[in-house]
Amino acid sequence: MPTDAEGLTKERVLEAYRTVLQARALDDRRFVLNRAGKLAFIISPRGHEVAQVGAIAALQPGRDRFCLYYRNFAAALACGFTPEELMLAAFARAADPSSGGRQTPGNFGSRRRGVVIGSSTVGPQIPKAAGIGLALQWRGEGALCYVSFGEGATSQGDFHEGLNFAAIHHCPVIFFCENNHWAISVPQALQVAGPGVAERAAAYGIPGVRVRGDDFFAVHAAVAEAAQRARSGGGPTLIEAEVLRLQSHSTDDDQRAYRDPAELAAEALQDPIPRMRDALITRGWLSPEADQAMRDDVNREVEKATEAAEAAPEPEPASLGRHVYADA
Amino acid sequence: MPTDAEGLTKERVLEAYRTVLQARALDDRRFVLNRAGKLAFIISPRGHEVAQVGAIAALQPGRDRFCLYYRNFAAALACGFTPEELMLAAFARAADPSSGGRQTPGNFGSRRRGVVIGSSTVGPQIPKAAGIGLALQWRGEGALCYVSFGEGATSQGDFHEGLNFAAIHHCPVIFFCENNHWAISVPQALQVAGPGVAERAAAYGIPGVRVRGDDFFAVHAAVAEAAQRARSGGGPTLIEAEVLRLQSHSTDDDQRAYRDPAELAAEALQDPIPRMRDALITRGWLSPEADQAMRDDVNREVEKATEAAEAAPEPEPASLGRHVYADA
Amino acid sequence: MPERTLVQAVRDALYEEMERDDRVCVLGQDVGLKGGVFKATEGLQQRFGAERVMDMPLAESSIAAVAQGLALEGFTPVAEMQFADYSYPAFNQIVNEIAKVRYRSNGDFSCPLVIRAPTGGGVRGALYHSQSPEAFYCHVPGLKVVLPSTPADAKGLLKAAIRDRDPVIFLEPKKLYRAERQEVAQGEAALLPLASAAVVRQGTDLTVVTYGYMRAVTMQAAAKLSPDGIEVEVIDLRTLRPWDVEACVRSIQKTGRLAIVYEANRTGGFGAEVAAELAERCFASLDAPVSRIASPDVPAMPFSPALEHAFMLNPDKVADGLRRVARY
Amino acid sequence: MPERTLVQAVRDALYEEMERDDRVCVLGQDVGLKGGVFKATEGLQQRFGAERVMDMPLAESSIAAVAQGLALEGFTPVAEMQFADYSYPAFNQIVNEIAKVRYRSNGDFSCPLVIRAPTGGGVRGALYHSQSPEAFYCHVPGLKVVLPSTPADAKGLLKAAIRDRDPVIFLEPKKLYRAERQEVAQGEAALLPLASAAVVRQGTDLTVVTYGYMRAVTMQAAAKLSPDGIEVEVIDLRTLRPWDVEACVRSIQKTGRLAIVYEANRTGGFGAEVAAELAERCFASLDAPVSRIASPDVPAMPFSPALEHAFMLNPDKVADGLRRVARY
Ligand SMILES: Cc1ncc(C[n+]2csc(CCOP(=O)(O)OP(=O)(O)O)c2C)c(N)n1
Ligand SMILES: Cc1ncc(C[n+]2csc(CCOP(=O)(O)OP(=O)(O)O)c2C)c(N)n1
Ligand SMILES: [Mg+2]
Ligand SMILES: [Mg+2]
Repeated sequence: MPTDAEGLTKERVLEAYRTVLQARALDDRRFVLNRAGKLAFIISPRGHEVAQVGAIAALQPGRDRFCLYYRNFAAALACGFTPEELMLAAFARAADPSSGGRQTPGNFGSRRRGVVIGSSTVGPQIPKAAGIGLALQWRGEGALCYVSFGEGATSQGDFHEGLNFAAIHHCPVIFFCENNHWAISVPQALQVAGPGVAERAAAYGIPGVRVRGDDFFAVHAAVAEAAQRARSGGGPTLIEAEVLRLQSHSTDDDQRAYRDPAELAAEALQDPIPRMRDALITRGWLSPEADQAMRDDVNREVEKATEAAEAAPEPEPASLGRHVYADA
Repeated sequence: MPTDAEGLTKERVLEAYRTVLQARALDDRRFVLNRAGKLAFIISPRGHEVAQVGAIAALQPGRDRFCLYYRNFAAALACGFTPEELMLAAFARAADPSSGGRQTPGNFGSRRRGVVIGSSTVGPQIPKAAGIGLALQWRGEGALCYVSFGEGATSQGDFHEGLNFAAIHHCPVIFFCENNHWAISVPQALQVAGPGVAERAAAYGIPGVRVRGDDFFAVHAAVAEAAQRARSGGGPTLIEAEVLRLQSHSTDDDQRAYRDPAELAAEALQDPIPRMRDALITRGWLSPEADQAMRDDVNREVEKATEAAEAAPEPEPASLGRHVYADA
Repeated sequence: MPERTLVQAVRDALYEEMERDDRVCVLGQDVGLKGGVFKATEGLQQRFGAERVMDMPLAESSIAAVAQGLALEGFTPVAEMQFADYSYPAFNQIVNEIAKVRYRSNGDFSCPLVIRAPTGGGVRGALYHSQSPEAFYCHVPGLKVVLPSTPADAKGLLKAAIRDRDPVIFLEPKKLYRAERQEVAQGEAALLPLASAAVVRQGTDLTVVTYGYMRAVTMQAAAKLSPDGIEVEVIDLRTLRPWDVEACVRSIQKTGRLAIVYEANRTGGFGAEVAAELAERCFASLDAPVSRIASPDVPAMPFSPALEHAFMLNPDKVADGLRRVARY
Repeated sequence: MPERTLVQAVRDALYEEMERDDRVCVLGQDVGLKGGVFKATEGLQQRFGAERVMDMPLAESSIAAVAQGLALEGFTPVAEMQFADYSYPAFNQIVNEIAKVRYRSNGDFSCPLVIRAPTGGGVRGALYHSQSPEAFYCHVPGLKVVLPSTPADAKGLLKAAIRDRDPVIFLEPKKLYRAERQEVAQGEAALLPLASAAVVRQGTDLTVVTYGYMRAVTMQAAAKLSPDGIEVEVIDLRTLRPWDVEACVRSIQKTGRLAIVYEANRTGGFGAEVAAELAERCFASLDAPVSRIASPDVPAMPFSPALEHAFMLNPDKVADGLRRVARY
């Protein structure tokens, strides 16, 4: 079984980079489809992709558990969802593997991949992940539970209850906060008292780490270290990845109504994807040409995914009442 | 208007000591009445009295607000409740000022005294106190809100939400945790992850103070300092007073079933009341004779209170439906 | 009189009441500069400042608790839950605390406040932005529950709710927020009393009791029945707790038949209370069984348009149900 | 067969199921060495260890969440809420998360677990240890709700609930915990199916549908009516969601009269659902209005014995109500 300590090979990093590009291409496509009136509602991971993929790349989909949140499109891809599957969810098709078109896209779930079905509610996944962590600890196979959320979610009582429980019982859980400093229109200063999210770990006697979310290698290292700790019985870690929300909260929101235009303009220049690309080029792992080829390839993939998803059948109306309870 | 910085006069300390004795005498009497089958259910403040009275003595009943919890019999006396009033509650009499016999004794409320009616639910008073603090801040008269709770209550999401809100808005609130290391049968190690309650303040960027709860002067000083901070716009403080629960959780509980006998025996020798008495005698503020006289006086008072309360009328059955809503 | 949508009418009511009484304040997620996710608080923070219109952390329990604290101090908070589905983290604060303040203090304290929340489906909000939880709150003594269906009713009832001396849960059908414009009175002329139903269609053959978005659906269904010679009388309850039993009884005495149309899950919905009460009260007048026409017992409407349509009541489904009652 | 009280039967069910299946585990406040505040888990930790019988922090939301996490991983947690009144902090976890896991994942995940809680009044528990919140949970698609009234039923149904593939809210009338002893079968012989009502008294003149503690009260009331020639048929629902409509219909077809006796607040109680459904289904059979005999719309029973008595239904009050129905 591979361990995180193995480190990052060029192949794995390029694969991660490809996943980042997939997420962005999917996002671009979704916005086009939204403007064309074909998709109802979009939450964009723009600005979070590198952090999400960096984190998941340090873990073991299939072995570990993942409690994702609605902004985790890049994380979902990293967990093994295909672009077509995510487009099936966007179009609310029957074959959407997460919910068969029942939930808004962004509520990812796939039992075989260890991606635990979430809801749109902010926060409840955090103590739930502690419970999953407890189960994994009992099973004693070294698996862990990764749970992600925004800094807004840290205000919920459930954040506190989840960290407290996981810390008491040394559950193998990685609490991964994607801090984009905004919860819809509420800025961090009105949301998170005190110095920041990472510092809250000390209250529970567990390690707290702050990391730049646009630095793939830094995120990966932080998560890999936390994973090793979790797998070896060292208990949970709280990681705060600082990211930018390069889009409004969702297509129902327009952040220009409440944010400083100068700040928005400055942030637009700090897209983490070019930064990751440049880092790979500097390492000699990627050339501009290979980058372009990869982008073209990803775009074709997303195009095919879109076509396939759009053509896929809707859920049967008669299925409405299924799965409220177990089938008899 | 008196300020806390005025310091403690001998008179005020002796008055506080008398309140401590009242609480103990009332408690003793309640246990006698319980064994006689006259009182249904008792939660005892035994071991917490000095901490409670030390805290309230640093504040200004009538000006400040108090969100107490069910173990705060000594605190309630310090806020101005009379022994007779507490006995009226114990007997569930109509004249119980807190609830007219509707709630279990220990849910203290008195609008004119600023004691905000609580419930038996563990935790919700904490964010409520933050809201009261916000209102007092808006009013700008330098009043503060004091809220107390056990260490068990710190596990509730409401603890986190209350501290986070109060810290964001610098609300004049004193969060006073009476840590007796047990929540019914659950020990601190299974309740509070990390080093302790006081350390959790740092997560919110507010001061956290741990104090010996059997040291009247230390508790008083900690609360006075927090009060000054709150009144002058410096925001909330979290205080953890370490106390002992010298009784089982309630008369429905028997702690011998889950606690180490040696530890129980050791704790029984650490009653904070003799310690306070000795400190006062050392200061020359109290003589053994004066102490005995005060105890006799308090016992007579409690006896009279008991007789009066027992003889007081029960609530009218017809009043059952009143005060669900405002009277028309 | 100006023409207003329902959401504009809500906003006007808040604006007018805040102008009238400076104790009225608004708090919730994104209620400030953004003006709320549905724009119900648009412009209020600009006019009344960031204290009286306060952006709250993402923590519903503390939103309810802070509102409660403000109410206990004599302010009149109007708290917004971003969606009614997200009021559940505040359930303990609402049910155990807010609703019982007056009762448990034997009338010494009261807690007049309003909790507003968008409710119901039909906007592709899927499982977590579509729920109709009114039955939960209607079962709680101490709460009042209002659920208007027109701009004028929303304005008049919200103003009354703000002035009411008890806590009011004010549910706004989000499907109707922009559904129609209506002339809406201003100032005192806009006020409407709580607990008063409106007969919104006169009929002789069948009484329908409904509320919220289902009023419009029922009106369309009634129009479909008219050509068949079935004249439906439609009653919009507007306030669900306390509800206007007498208005319903009068109508049933005339028509001899009753259906209740509601959007919530059928089992245990508020329509059950209406059916049970009126079937008992009107036993001798009823020529047919009291029929409930409600949403299926499926968590909520899925995201897929096909499934959303299958879930939701529409004029055809309602007309079918009414025809069965009329023809019994 | 051994004689058991209801609470012993609960404990036996837990014990047997934990012996049978090592995935079954128990978690809650004070469930460990103390054995629960009502002794429902007595001796379990000693037998099965501190992991499978886990004392939880004082945080109901995390109790539900951790149970959920365990269930998602294939364990079968039986979580205890110390009192049903204290399940509300977990309401979001129960209603938005646990109940909807299967549905929102389109059947990919499920969440079979049991949440046990003592319910109801009559033990001088006052406002916060006496509530009957079953109606809240009965309104939630995805949940099952059980409320037994005898030792044998409690054991058989709890065993079935533990084996059920869906989440079950299991409410235990605390007034009955030690009210009677009954011979209770062991092992598989004890099992009872959910959703099956019991006709516990045969009668010809009037059907009473009831559950929980009110079964015993109704039986006494029925005995009072017998000398007057009124023979009451009493049905104990036992499972409230899904409930056994057919058993009730059969009885009403025989008696032509129906009353529902329930301990919860009348308005919006589960009895409303029973009344509405059966009044519709049995319209042609009913010779009298369907009558609900329930507790008044007062938050809960006060502590004062006088007020508790005024609040609670008793055989006389129920007999009066039944006589009215019989004589209509
Ligand atoms: C319990 C709950 N309350 C409110 C909402 C509405 N809501 C959805 S996302 C969001 C902001 C979340 O911000 P954050 O946690 O920082 O994550 P981000 O969107 O910034 O990634 C809010 C308020 C919700 N989904 N759930
Ligand atoms: C929400 C809630 N859950 C459970 C209980 C039952 N309960 C009452 S007191 C208590 C223990 C509280 O312990 P702690 O907060 O440490 O205060 P202490 O009693 O030790 O002073 C529990 C579990 C309750 N009252 N409210
Ligand atoms: Mg954010
Ligand atoms: Mg304690």
